[in-house]
Order: sequence, then C-alpha cells, then structure tokens
Amino acid sequence: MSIDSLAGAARPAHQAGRPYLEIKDLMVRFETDDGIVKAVSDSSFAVDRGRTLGIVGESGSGKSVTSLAILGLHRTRSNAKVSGQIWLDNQELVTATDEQVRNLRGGKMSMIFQDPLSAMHPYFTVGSQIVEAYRVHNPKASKKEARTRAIDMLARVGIPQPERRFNDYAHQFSGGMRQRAMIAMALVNDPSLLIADEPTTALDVTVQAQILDLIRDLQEEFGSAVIMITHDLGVVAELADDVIVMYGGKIIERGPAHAVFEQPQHPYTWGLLGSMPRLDRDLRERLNPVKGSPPSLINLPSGCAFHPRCPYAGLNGDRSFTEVPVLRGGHHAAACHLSPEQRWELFQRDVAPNL
Amino acid sequence: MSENLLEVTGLQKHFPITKGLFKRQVGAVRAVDGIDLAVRAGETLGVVGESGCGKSTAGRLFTRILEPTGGRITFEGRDVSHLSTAALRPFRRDVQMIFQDPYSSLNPRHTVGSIISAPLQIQKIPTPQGTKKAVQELLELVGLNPEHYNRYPHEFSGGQRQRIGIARALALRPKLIVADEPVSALDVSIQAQVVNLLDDLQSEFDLTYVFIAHDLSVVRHISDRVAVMYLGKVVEIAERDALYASPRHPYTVALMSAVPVPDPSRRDRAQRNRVLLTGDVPSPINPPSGCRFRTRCWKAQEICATEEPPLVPRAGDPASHQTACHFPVVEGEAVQGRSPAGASA
Amino acid sequence: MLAYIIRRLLNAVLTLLVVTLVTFGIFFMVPKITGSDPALLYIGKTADAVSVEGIRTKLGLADPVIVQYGKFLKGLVVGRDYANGPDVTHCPAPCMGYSFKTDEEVTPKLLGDLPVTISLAIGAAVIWLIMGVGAGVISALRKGSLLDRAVMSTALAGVSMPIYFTALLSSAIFVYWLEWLPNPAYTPFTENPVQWASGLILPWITLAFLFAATYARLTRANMLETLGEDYIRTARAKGLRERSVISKHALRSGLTPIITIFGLDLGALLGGAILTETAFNLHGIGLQALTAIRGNDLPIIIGVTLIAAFFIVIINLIVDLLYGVIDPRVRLS
Amino acid sequence: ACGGGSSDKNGSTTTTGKTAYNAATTSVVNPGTAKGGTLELWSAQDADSWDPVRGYYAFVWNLNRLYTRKLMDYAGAVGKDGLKLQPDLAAAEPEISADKKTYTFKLKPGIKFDDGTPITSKDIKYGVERVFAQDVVPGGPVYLIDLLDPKHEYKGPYKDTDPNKLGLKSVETPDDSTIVFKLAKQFADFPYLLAMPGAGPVPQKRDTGAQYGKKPASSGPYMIESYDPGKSVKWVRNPNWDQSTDTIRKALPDAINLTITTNADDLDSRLIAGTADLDVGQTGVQAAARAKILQDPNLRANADTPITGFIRYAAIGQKVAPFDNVECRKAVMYAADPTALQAARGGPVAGGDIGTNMLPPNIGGADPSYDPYGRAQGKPQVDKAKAALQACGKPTGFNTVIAVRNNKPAEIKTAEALQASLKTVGINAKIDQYDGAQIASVVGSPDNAHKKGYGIMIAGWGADWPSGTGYLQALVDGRFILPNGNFNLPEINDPAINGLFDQAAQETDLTKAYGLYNQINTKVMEGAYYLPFVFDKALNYRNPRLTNVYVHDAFGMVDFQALGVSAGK
Amino acid sequence: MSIGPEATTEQLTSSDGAAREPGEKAIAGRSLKQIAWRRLKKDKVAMAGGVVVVFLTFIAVIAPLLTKWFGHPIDEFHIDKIDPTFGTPIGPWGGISSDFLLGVEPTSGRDVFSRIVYGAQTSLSVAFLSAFFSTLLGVLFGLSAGYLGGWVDSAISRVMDFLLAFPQLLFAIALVSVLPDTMFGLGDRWSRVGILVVVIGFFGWPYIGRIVRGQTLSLREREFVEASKSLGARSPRILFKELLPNLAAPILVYTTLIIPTNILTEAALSFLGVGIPPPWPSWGGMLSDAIATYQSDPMYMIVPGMMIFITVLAFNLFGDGLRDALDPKAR
Ligand SMILES: Nc1ncnc2c1ncn2[C@@H]1O[C@H](COP(=O)(O)OP(=O)(O)OP(=O)(O)O)[C@@H](O)[C@H]1O
Ligand SMILES: Nc1ncnc2c1ncn2[C@@H]1O[C@H](COP(=O)(O)OP(=O)(O)OP(=O)(O)O)[C@@H](O)[C@H]1O
Ligand SMILES: [Mg+2]
Ligand SMILES: [Mg+2]
Ligand code: NI
Repeated sequence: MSIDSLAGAARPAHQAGRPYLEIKDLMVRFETDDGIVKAVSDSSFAVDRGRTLGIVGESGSGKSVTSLAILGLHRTRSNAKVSGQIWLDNQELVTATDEQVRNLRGGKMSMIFQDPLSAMHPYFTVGSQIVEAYRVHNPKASKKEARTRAIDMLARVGIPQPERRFNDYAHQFSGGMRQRAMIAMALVNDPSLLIADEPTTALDVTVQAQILDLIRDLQEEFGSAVIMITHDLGVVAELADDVIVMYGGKIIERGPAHAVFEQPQHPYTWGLLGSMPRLDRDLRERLNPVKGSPPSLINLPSGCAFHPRCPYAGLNGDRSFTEVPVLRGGHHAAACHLSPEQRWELFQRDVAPNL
Repeated sequence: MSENLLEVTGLQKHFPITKGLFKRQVGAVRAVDGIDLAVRAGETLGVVGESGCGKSTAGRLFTRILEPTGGRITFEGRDVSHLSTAALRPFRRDVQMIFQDPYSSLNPRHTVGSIISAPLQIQKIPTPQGTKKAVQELLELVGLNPEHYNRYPHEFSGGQRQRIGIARALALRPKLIVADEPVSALDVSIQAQVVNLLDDLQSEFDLTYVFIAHDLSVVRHISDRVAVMYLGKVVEIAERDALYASPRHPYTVALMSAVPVPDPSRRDRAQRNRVLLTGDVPSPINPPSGCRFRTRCWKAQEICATEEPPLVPRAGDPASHQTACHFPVVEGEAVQGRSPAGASA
Repeated sequence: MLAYIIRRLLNAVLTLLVVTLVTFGIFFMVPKITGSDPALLYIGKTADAVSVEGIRTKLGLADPVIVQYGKFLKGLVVGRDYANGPDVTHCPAPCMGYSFKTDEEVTPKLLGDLPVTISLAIGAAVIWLIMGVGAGVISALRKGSLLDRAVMSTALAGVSMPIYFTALLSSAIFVYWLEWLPNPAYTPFTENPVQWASGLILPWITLAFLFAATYARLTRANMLETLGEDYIRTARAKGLRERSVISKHALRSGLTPIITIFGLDLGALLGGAILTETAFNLHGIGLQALTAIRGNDLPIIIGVTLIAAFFIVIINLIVDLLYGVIDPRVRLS
Repeated sequence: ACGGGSSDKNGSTTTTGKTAYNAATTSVVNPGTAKGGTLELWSAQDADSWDPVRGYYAFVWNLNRLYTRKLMDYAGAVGKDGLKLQPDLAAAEPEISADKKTYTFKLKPGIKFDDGTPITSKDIKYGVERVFAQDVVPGGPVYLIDLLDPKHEYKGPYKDTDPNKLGLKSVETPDDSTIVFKLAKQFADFPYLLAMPGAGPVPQKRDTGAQYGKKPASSGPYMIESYDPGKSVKWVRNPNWDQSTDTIRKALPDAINLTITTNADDLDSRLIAGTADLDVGQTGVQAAARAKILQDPNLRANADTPITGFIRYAAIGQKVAPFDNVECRKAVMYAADPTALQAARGGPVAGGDIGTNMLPPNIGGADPSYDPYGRAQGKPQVDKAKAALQACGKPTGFNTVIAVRNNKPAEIKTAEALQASLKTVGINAKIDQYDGAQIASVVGSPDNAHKKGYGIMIAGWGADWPSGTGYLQALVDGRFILPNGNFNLPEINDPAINGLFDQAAQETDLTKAYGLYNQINTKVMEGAYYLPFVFDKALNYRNPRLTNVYVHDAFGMVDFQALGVSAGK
Repeated sequence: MSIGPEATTEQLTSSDGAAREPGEKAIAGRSLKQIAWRRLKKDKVAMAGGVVVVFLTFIAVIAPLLTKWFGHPIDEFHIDKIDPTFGTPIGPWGGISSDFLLGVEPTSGRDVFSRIVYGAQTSLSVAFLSAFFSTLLGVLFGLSAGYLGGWVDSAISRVMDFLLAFPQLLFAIALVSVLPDTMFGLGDRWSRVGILVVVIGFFGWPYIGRIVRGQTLSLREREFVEASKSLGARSPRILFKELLPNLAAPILVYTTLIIPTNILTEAALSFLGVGIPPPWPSWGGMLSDAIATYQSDPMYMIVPGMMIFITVLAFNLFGDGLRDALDPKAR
C-alpha cells in the first residue's frame, strides 16, 4: 500500500486518508545512570488494516521499544520519554489521556509477547486470563458469555479440548500451546491492530511454522493490521507485506517485502542478507559477515550510525562520519549517503553474486 | 574418508528424577536413549533437532562432561566411557567443547588471560615462551586484540566472547571440538563471523567438529555429514547433500519444510509444500513406544507403535545414508499438505 | 494431596523428635558440665541425702539419657507414672514431667502460659501485617516519592531498633509520661476482651513496629520485582486498569513470598517472644523458657522447645499447603 | 523503725493509729474491729506452694495464718510483742519435761476443720509426718526431721507401713487431744518450729500428696475457695471456725482476694490508685513508685519501711587463701565502701540501713549500734585496710573471686560495688556469676567453692524464726557445715561459738539467751567472716482504707490476718 | 535469541583489533569493583553510614585513650553523684556535666561515657568476629551443599532449616551460660566475647549458607563451570577458583548485613543477662540495668539505646547501599 507517501512529505489533512496506524517522528529515550539511551529516534511508518508490517533488526535496535510505545506501555512507571505522533484510527495516542490509551489497549490494539510463559500470570488459569481480557472491554458481558467466548477463542487458535484446557495454568501448556493461548488472549476483542513481538523466537521451527500459519490465517479472517517484529529475515519474508529494517534505534530501510529482499538498498541490509546461509540457495564457500558489532545506543557513532561497520563508508568523503542520513526514496526508502546509482552498482557488483 | 576419531554405540544418558526426603528415584529423563554414530577425522558432523531432543546431552557425553548411563564411547579406539576424572586428562586435551551461551560460558570474574590460560594450567602444558605469549597468540588467532589480555568478559560483545570461548577450546590444540549451538545466541550479522572463523580454524588445524545446532541452514553450510535427532535418538544420518536433497525420515522432511525462507517471492510455493506437524515433542520421561515420531507422523501405522525401526540404509540409499523409519519418504512423494488451523492429534 | 499431607505430617513428627532429642541431649549434658544436680533443684533449699536419693529414683535421673528420653516420649503419648517405692504419681498424657524447680506439672503450666504468648503473637501479627504490607505496597507503587522515602526511612529505623529499647521507650512515653495506656498486663480474652486488648496494645504495637518495618522493606522489594515481570506488562497490554493490575495481578504474586516469612516469624513468636515478654514482663512461654534456662529446669525447657518446634512445624506445614493453593505451579508438581 | 534504736526515727511513733509515714512499724494504723468487705491483696509473684508443708516464702507463711492454725503461733501484735508465741490450737503452753526433751500439748476443745470434722492430735501428727516426705512434698523447712528423727529413718506417711499412717515414733498421740513430742536433743526454740505452717494439722483422708497445695484443708478463719495458679486465690470465711477458740486472729473481712500480676509497676500504680489494698510480697515498690511516694507527702503518709529481717552480706571464705588469714578478711571489711554497697541495694530507704553486725534488728537482743568496723560512718577506711593487708603479708593486695547469683540484679550490683572498692586497696576481685537456682550446689558446696576459689560469696539471710539461733546457727555453727546446701559459707567452726549455741538450746530464759547470742555475734564479727551490707528494708505502700495495719516483726511485714477494710470505701 | 541489553552498553573495538579508533579507548570497560565503587560513592546515605561505622570502629579502638582524656575508669564509683534516696544521678539529664559527658550510672555513679565507648569495643568486636565466623561456616556449607548436591545438599539444607526454625535465643542463652568463663587465658572479658562470637556466629551461618547455596546452585548451571570440567579441572579448582570469586559480592553484602543483626543479638543476650561479665560494660547490659530506673532516669536508657540504634542503622544503611551498588540487576 501507500507506505511511500509517508516519506516526509506532508499528507493532506483530511482524516479519511490517514492509514490505520501511522507513526510519525517517534522518539523514545530512556534516562539511565549511564546516560540517555536513544532507543528509538525519528521513526515514521504506517500500516493499514489487512496488511502485515515486518520489523527486523539486530538485538537492541529498538524494535520492542517501538511496539511498546504504540501500546502506550511506556506511560506507567517507566523512565521513558516518548515524543512524536502515533495515530491509530485517526486518534493521536501520544497526547491522549492514559484512560483513552488504556481503553484501546487490548481492544483495538493488542500484543503478543516473545516469552509466553513469563508473559502469562502463573497464578491464574489461562482461561480466566482470557476472560479477564474480554471483560475489561466488554464490561456488560456476563461471566458465562465471557467464558464461552474464551473457549471459542482457544478453539480458534487450535488448542485441543479447549473446555478442559480453559482451567489449566500456563505452566501446564507446552511452548507452542502457550503462544497459541497468548494469541487467543490478544485476539479476544477482535483487535484491528495486532503487534507480535518475536512471537516465535522461543519456539522450535516446527512449532514456529504452526504459529506463523495461525497468525496468517487469523489475519485473513479478522482483516487486522499486523506488525511482526523479529530478527529472523525468513519469518519476515513469510508473512510481511512491507518491511522495516532498524539499526541503532533508527529505521534505515523501508519498503515492500519483495523489494527489500530482492533489491535491498542499505549496506546493512546487504550485510544481513549476505551473512545468512540459506536453504533455498546453493551452498557458498564462505559467508559474508558484517564486520564489527552493534553500536551502543548511549553513544551512537557520529554521522551514519552504521559507518564503523560499513565497507563503503569512505565513498562519500566525510559525510558518513559527520552527517546523519535521512530516510530517502519513495516506495522503497533507505537512509544512506550513497546515491541510488552507487548503490545499484555496488549491489550488482559486490552483493548480488553472493546471495 | 579417513578412519573414525570418535565412535559411540548404544549411547544412553538417563537423568534420574528424584522425590522426597530420601531422594527416591521415581523416573528418569531419557535425554539420550541409544545412539550410534561415528565421527570421522577431519569432518564436520552436524547434529540438528528440536529443543530438548538431547543434542546438548549427546555433546556432553562425547566430551565426557557427563558419564553415560549405558553404551560405549571410544576415542581413537580407546574406550573412555567410564574413565575417572584423572584418567580422562589426556582425552581432555584431544576433545574440547564450545558452548552456546557466550555470557554464561565465561567466568565473569576471570580475565580473558586467565580464562584462556586455564586449560594450559589445568593440563600443565609447558609454554616455553610464557603463558601470556601463548594466550596472546590464541587471541590473535581468533581475531581478537592481544592487548585485551587483562580485560574481563563483560567488556566484550557477544561475538567477541564467543571468540574467547573458541580460543579457550583451541588452547590445547584438540583433535575434536564439539560445538554446542555456538552461534544460536548471536545476531545474524555476527553469526557469520563466527561461522567463518570456525571454518578457517578447521582448515588451519585439521580439526574435526561435531556441530550442534537447531538452525538447519547453518548446519548445511558448515557440515559434511548431518545427523537428525528426535527425542533422544538419531532418526536419520547422511552426507550433507544427500540429506538436504532427499530427506528420508518424515521428521527430517517436516523439519526442513518448516524453515522459513527469506524470499517473499517463494512464499506461496513454500507454503503449499509445507509439512505442518501437529502437536509438540513428547516428554522424554515417557517416550512413545516403537517409533518415537509416530505420534506426530502422518505416515504412522500400527507397526510403528510396536516395533522400533532400526537406523539402517533404506532402499536405494547409499550405506552412508541411514534412516530409522518403517516408511521412509520417497523422492517426489506427495507429503501431507497444510493442516487446517485447529486440527489436533 | 492427602498422601502429601500425611507425608508432611510424618515429616513434622520426625522433626519434632529430632528437636526434642537434641534439646534433651543438650540439657541433659548441662548439669554434667556445670556440676549441678536436678534432684537438689527439685527438693529446694534444704535437702538431706535420703530425700535426694528418693527424688533421683522417682524422676529417673540416674537412668542413661536414652532411657530418660524414651520415658519422656512415653509420657507424651500415653502418660507416665512417677514411682518412688509405694508412692506413685500419675501424670496424664501428654505428660512432659514436673518442673524441677516448682514441682508443677509442666503441661498445664505451659498451657496456662500459652494464651499470653498466643495473644501477644497474633495481635501483633495482625497489626504488623496490615501496617507493614500496606506501607510496603504503597511505597512500591510510589517508588521514589517523598512518601516512599519517609516510609522506608521509618522502616529502616524500625529494623535498627532493639525491641527492648522500643519497649522501654514506648512504655516510658505512653504509660508514664502521657498516661495514655495502662501498664501492659494480660487479662484473658474470655474474661474481659476490652481489658485484654488494652493490656496488650503496647506490646502489640512495639512488637508490630519491628516486624512491620521488616515487612515493609520486604513487601516493597517483592512488589517492585513483581511489577517488573512480563505478565504485569501483559496485564497492562490487555487494557486492565492500573488498579486491577496492582490489586489482582501484582499483589497476588508480590505477596506470596511474604507468606513463607510470615509463617516462620509467627511460628517463632508463638514459641515465645522472649525479649518482648521480658521487657514488658508478660508471663508467656518465652519468659517461662528464660526462667527455666536460667534455673536449668529441664522439663520446662523441653516443654517450651517442644511447643515452639510444634508451632514452627505446624505453621510451616500450613504455609506449604497454602502455597499449594495460591501457587498452582507448586500444587501440581 | 522498730525499737532497736536505729537511726531513722523520722516516722511518727504515736500509737493513736493516725496514718503517717512508717506509722505501721510502731503502731496499729486505723485500729478497728468492723467486719465485712473484701480485702484486695495483690502480689507480683505466686506462692511457692499453698501446701503448708511446702511453702517457704515469708509472705506465704504470713498468709498461711488465714487457713492454717498451729499448736503455737505468733501473737497478733505490733513490734516486739509480735515475736511472742501464744498457744493457738494448744490449750496452753506445753508441758516440758525436766530433760527439756519431751513436750506435751493439750488441744483446745471445739476446734474443727472447714468440713466440720474436729481437729485431733492425730491430724497434727500427720501434718508433722508429711515434713519427712521430702521426695513427695519438698520445698519447706526440715528442722523437725533433725529434731525428731535425725537419721531420717522414717520416710514420711506415703511410705508408711503403719495402717493409720502414723508410724513416726517420736511423736505420740495418747488420745485425740494430747500430743507428745520426744526430741532427740534439747532445743529451746522448739515451739518456734511448731509455729511454722509445716507443723499445722492435715487430715489424712484429705491429703492428696503433691497436689495438696491446690486445696489445703483449713483450720483457720478462712478457706481457699478457688485457686488459679499464677493468677488468683480467693478465700472465704470458714463456717466451722469458731472465734472463741482463737485468740490471735481477727477475721475482719468477709472475703479475701489475692490477685497475682506479672507486672510489678502495674501493681504499684494500682496501690497508689487505691484499687489494690496491699502488696503481699512486701518487698518494696519499684523505683518509679518509690520516687512518687517519697516525693508526695500524702502518699508518703501511707508508706512504711519496715526492717524485713534480712541481712545482705558477703561471706568471706576462710578456707580460700589468703582469707585463711584474719587480717586479709579485715582488709575487706575496712576497704568495702558502706555507702556504695547500700546504694547498690537501693539506698537507705529502699535498701536498708548500713549493716554493722550480723544480728538483724528485729531479733531479740540485737544491737545495731555494735559496729566493730566503723561501717556506720559510711566511708571506706582505706588506711585501716592497708594496715590489715600489711599485717596479712599482702601489702600490695591480692587476687580473689566474688561469687554472685546471676538472677539477683541487686546482688550483682553489690558485687560490682565491692569489686570497685576493693580495687582501691589493691585487691583484684573477679566476679563469677553462677546460676542462682543452683546456690545449694555452687557456693553451698564447700568443695566446689574451694575449687572455684570463691573468696567472697554474696548472699542474704533471713531468720526462719526470730531468735538468735533461728538467725545465726545455720550461718556460723560449725556443725551446720553441709557438703551441699551449706549456708555457713565462711565455714566457721569455732568450738567456742558451737558451745554457745548448745547453751542457748537449753536456755529458756530469754534475757540470758540474748546475752549468749550477743557473744556469738561478737565472736563472728571479730573473726571478720561476714561483711554485712545492709539491714534490709523495704518501702511498702498500704491502701488508706485498710484498718488494723501494723508491721509484724516475725515476718518483717504487715500482719495480713489482722487487716480489715473500712466500710465506707 | 535475545542477548541482554548489556551486550551493547560496553561497546568495544571491532573484531579485528587493528581497526581500533583513538576515541574508543575512553569507553574501555570498567571492572565490577570500579562500577560498584562509583555507584557507592554516589549514594550519600550509604556513605554516611559507612563513615559512622568507621568512626565507631575508631572510637572502639581508642576507647582506653578516650576514657583517659574525657572520662573516668569504667569501674570507678562516684557515689557522691547519686541521690542516696532514689539512687538516681544528681542533676538533670542523668547527671550530664562537663566531667561526665553522658552522665552517670544510677546507684553507682560510674561514668556512662567511658562505659559507652568500652561497650562499643564489645559490641563491635562481637559483631565483626561473629559475622566473620558465620560467613566462614556459611560459605563452607553453602558451597558444599550447592555444588555437591544430592544427599549432602539435603543434609545441609535440613540443618539450615532446622537452625533457622529453632528457638535460637534460648539456645544461645543456654550455651553461653554453660560454657566456661575463662578460656585460653583470655581473661573473663575476652573469653566471653569469644563465646558470644562462637554462639552468635553459629546461629548466623545458615543465613549466609542459604544465600551461598542458592547462588552456587545457579552458578553451577552456568556453562563456565562445565567448561572448566571439560578442561579436566578438579572440584577444588571449580569451587574456589570458578565459583567463589562469583560469590564474593553477595558474601560481602550479606556479611555486612548480618553485622547489625549480630549487634542486636549481642545486645539482646546482654540484656537477658548472659553478656559480658561485670564490671565490663555492654550496651545491652546497660539497657537491661536501665529497666529498673527508666522512669526516674530516662537518660540512662536513652544513651545506650541510641548507641545501639545509631550503630545498627549505620551498618544497615551501608549494607543496603553496598547491596545496591553490587546488584547486577541494577546495572
Ligand atoms: N526501560 C529501559 N531503560 C533503559 N533502556 C532501555 C529500556 N528498555 C529498553 N532499553 C534499551 O533500548 C534499546 C532497545 O531495546 P529493544 O528492547 O527495543 O530492542 P529489540 O530490538 O527489541 O531487541 P531484541 O531483539 O533483543 O528484543 C536497548 O539498548 C535497550 O537496552
Ligand atoms: N542435568 C539434567 N537433569 C535432568 N534432566 C536433564 C538434564 N540435562 C538435560 N536434561 C533433560 O534432557 C533432555 C534433553 O536435554 P538437552 O539439553 O540435551 O536438549 P537439547 O537438544 O540440547 O535442547 P536445546 O536445543 O534446548 O538446547 C531435556 O528434556 C532436558 O530437560
Ligand atoms: Mg525485543
Ligand atoms: Mg542444548
Ligand atoms: Ni534463534
């Protein structure tokens, strides 16, 4: 969809044209003893209903922080400072009251976490936790209705004998089952935005396949907007319509999935793709790793945060070292000082043959 | 290829489950339950399987960190299955291990220098040019700055720590290195650095690897042969290319098809061909009778419940390709398609 | 479940046996070390050899320790006869013998003192649980605020103050200078509940202050830890109101560990709040034990130890069972 | 205080009965004979036993007079008059044989127990027999055993083979109203022994052995209605007591309650508030109340500081070097600071007068002004002490050990005070606190005391009966040195002293006996065996509503049986 | 696979050490000790506690001098400073004057100041030594239980539970009163200190033992232990070289935190009358003496009470601060 139109140019003010979820210049900082952590800076993106946005990036690149910011979970008891705009269904969330955001949470927007065991309360049955989620947003529903609804949801996500499992506790479930139950809980109020933060990282491949399948099916059924956060490019390729690549708290590449995978624009994305062995390609003698290691968010490298690891950092004189690149390009944007032509040339010459 | 460096037969490890004041044994986790394999000198044997299938336990048995409950381990023809700590010393020089978690595998209170020199000290290896020099050489070898000799692990990033672990394993110049998921905890961009390093070291020092991982693509990249484990058993073992080209065990097939491919254009095709297993791995405390995979296998028949299939070459396969299955998958066979959401076993 | 309880009860009995055996052994040795003679103690100020010998046979003091212990156990279960020639005294079960010093039957004597200790412990426990846990929770929720700091400073002061000092200070202030409270004394609840409460209020508050301080610190730490858990984030992500996040999700798991500590503390207190009872001169089990130890009155010492251990063991059992009810992970494993 | 010429005659000495400070020590305060009302007694301590043969506390003996009559008992009178014995159950003074070894009593007619059965000589004999059963009913004094059966061949009624359980040979009951005691040796103080509660009558069929103290039979004007150990005792009138048979007891109140509290401070505030009548412990109010009472003239007028009859002292073990030398003992006598020791005991009011010799002022013939070491001046005499040390051959001092009970704070304080003053003359004393309950086997065992090197042993002693023998014999008679439970801590074994006691045992003339006791006292003081700290006193408070209050010298406290409550309050 | 956030906070050079840039030296990692010290220094309250602790220790050490300069010998009676009738000090505030800085003891007139500073000697030496003793036992048993596991663990854990759930004070009293007064020629004061140390230390070890055991259990599962085993290391090396250094921080913290508890226990035992023999002073003993006179002479109760309070508070503050500074979670 029209993700490209976001790239900085002002949109027409009429509300109808706004994507379902739109993030503008999101900035999240944490004040810590060691200094200010710039966990997310200047992030802008959008998702529409029925679409899936994949966010990839290394550990610590700000993926989870972004998702928590959308849900407004940095508001309570946190040292976080959030600025920018978050529009959900034409409502601005950064400036909204706590109560407004709380009302949306679990209702219009909901979230699946990485580790379902620790994300579920150990002392309450899985069923009661789902019932609770339902009743916050449907206060009029009777206990029985809520229960029926919860069992229904459990069945929908593929939990066998849902009536019996309703009364079980999270620790009695297997890893895959737990994640299914988490999903049931997230979906119980038919959210129109679902954020999945590494929903399969803790799971085995065979179970991961089941869960991804489930998410895909459910999205088809509910038509919600989905944000899929992961560090596994394979998972993104499986699910996402659009992809965002984050590095050092910033979006460094953004575009439709096929474009990002087939014609990646940013050297970091090249590195990512080049460094992973792939089952769908012929064997390579050697992998092409990205040298160095990820940056500290307290002490980001000057200029382009990627420059210490970028093989092409010197090609633009000093710019990489001094000037922070902005996300440029339309449909498929990248934050890189190299000119599109240079990139095309380098990609063809250095990268494509090795993929 | 050359002769076998390490051979295991009928290897078993059962962890007792105890209860109560008097530690009565009430059962056992059959983490490794009878595996036979051989590691040839100079090769890399990949071991894959789902979480909890006993890969790490197997690795620890190979390095004799654990003592097997049953079966035999021979290294260069010598039976090391039940040797005492003292008698194991020479063996320790030849077999080393690299661990999964670069954070917990290095003692946070020791400097890099003392971590890497520990094997030299424990094994009392003379270092003519001095321990420090030896350590610094090793640091250089794994691509770290030799000046970091006096630093502590927390001052390094994950990838660098893994290099320290590798340097420690290399210190004794072993013949065999068992690497237990050495890259699983690393980010993709770093993972490749370590894989390449392992590659380089193998050729430089003539190392033999047992490479344990759950990531099939990494295993494919690095291994010469691959063993697939399921619930404490090896279900299939073959030369790498043979295995990836024509997996015979339904579990291997399912495992491979479940790997997400980073290519959106192949998404639909991949989905159509995907084998979706239902359910989870059963508990190793109470494994299913007969073929252990039968509870999740779409081809399972009665015999699978009663008779355990041996690990042997199946029809049309070379001797090196062994499968433990009554009904191995034939190439081109239509496998079970997508299962609808909510289907259950 | 039943099997579990039975096993735990057997375990408890075993523990009690060990406790009494150890106590018996230690205090049996004491006269040997100090060269004192329980028979002399029993007979009082004046004694001639004939009478002392009589006492010795009667109390079985000449028997080896294990025989004495066996007789003691028998007395506990079925009662016991003390015989010296034709003179026989029957001590009904559960018999813990006769005080060496006052010749009183130990069981009724201790049971008579027990209400004092129980009243003291339970009353204080109620206060400190409410105050301590309440303050801890509020502090945790208002972490970093002025209130938090005030509560935590008070708590720190509380744990740093010896109870007997607090006791003296509070009675100096409230009883003697301000004359707000009566001098601490015990009146049975059944006799006059108002007097019972007013006589114990000062010891309660003093004791509770110390424990409340500990509990406030503990609760705060637990709550903070719980508030950082993933499932709390989940609860918020579900859109729960902050109030229910705290009251339903956080409190439940944040306070569970408190139960264990509470059990230990209450058990120990029921076995005698020695310092408090001494400072306020309340004749409970603790003061009894202290007097007995000073006087080497073995039967009383064993009796008190047994009662103390009994409470500790029983309360631990209750706590464990309670844990099973609260924490399903424990219940089912 | 009482007649002995002690220094603090600051109280009123009128006999008009007006309430005044210390009035009850010399006169009957609020005399009256109005009957009725309930007497509210309090105590910070329960009785050791209400069984007459087992109780040993002074207040318990005093309370025993409410329900236990004896052949002879102390008169109900103030001052020295109270020390006289009167026939109680006995119709008259005993008939004493020529060899002074046989005492024959005739009982009064019409005396009955609370259940209406008459009291016979057999009941008295049975009561005496119980003293012999120390293994069943231990706790009380055992002087009678020594006099009636020194070898302790009779083992008490519980092991008696006699069908009537009256197997004690030395006591005869020819008929129900006659009882004959045959002593093994002369003992002029024998009637005092019969005045102890242990010689009271016990009906054999009501004897429950060790449990008897829970419900003892009553021969006096009151009987125990209920007893809740550690909490309370209630006495009500004994309907079978006949005033006409009793010349001692007044029996004014209708009921007497004794409430046992655990909090002495609380008890004091109740006394002052008037909700409690009297502390039967009579050991003095606590420090807080002491200050209050002494500072407020109104309260002070209701307080007395009677001599309790105790002397607090240090015994100097002459078997432990260098105290085998009398000069070294004298050094201690002179070096000790009398005021500091008095302060440690609680000062002149609550502690007592500085002790000058070893006969307490309430004992017949005592003379507090006899002060051979000049202690009354209140200052240590360092020069004399140094001279004594010189004479002893230890001019620079020596080391020794002070033994003190660990459960008596005041004694520990005196030990510290003594330690400090001895240090000034070079005597280094180490304080050894021992388990106070084990006094009989720690300092009471000479072997043990020698082994531990106890040179100085802190203790206190009150007479079991108010005569020189009653007070002094156990402390200074060489034949009373026991291997265990010894009270002659200095191990004085002076034939001269022993001889004087033998003379006194035959002396029925009191004034002559007094002379003998003073001779003994002088010899003891000259030997410097005992360092008296104080003649013990206690500041007690009495509720102004009480009538007939006076201090009884035999007990060193108010005579409880005489008390009444004024109707109005 | 998520690597904790700490992966990036201490960023280092690129993998090829050669490519280091000049600016990077500055961000070189700090050792744990440095981090903790830096945090501790920032914690004003904890530092204040620490200063008080040091000050008190100093006072205890120079007690004889202080007494000589500002006080009177601890066993010197000043009966003239005492009101004979009430036994209380003459003058307001418990007889505080320029001669008697903290007043005099009721009934004897001894100098409270001297007795307080000598009391500090007792309190602190008992507290420190018994903490050391507990730590020694706790570490020994905790390590063995955690590392060896199996029945050793069961046995030690049982003993620890048992000791923790025992009427400790009673037994401490019993033991103290049974053990001999003088031992090893230490004199009665230091012998008793020794006994108190042993008794308090003995009942204190399970506290540390549990923590060490817990930590050992979790450390034992860490892969570096396995790594050490795979190199052929024997148990002693693993215990003392691998595990013990990692336990140093919790051991230090909990040792600091049991010191105040020990001060309270020592005072309690003295309060109950089984402390240091007279005339040697101890704070608990003074408080117990004060019971008799606290209404007429409150200063005599307040002075030792406040001393205990201040000392314990200072240790607690310092211990809390140390714990926070060494807490890996707070990093
Ligand atoms: N509450 C917080 N206080 C301080 N720093 C924080 C906080 N939460 C997150 N951060 C920091 O923000 C950065 C981004 O964290 P985030 O969790 O978004 O990473 P991520 O991309 O989700 O990584 P992963 O793949 O490991 O989940 C990290 O450096 C992290 O240390
Ligand atoms: N020390 C032990 N005691 C008891 N059970 C154990 C122990 N170690 C491993 N197990 C159990 O043995 C089984 C196999 O464990 P193992 O660690 O070998 O699996 P794995 O294949 O390495 O899994 P992963 O991929 O998660 O590392 C698991 O069920 C595990 O719980
Ligand atoms: Mg994340
Ligand atoms: Mg593993
Ligand atoms: Ni992974």
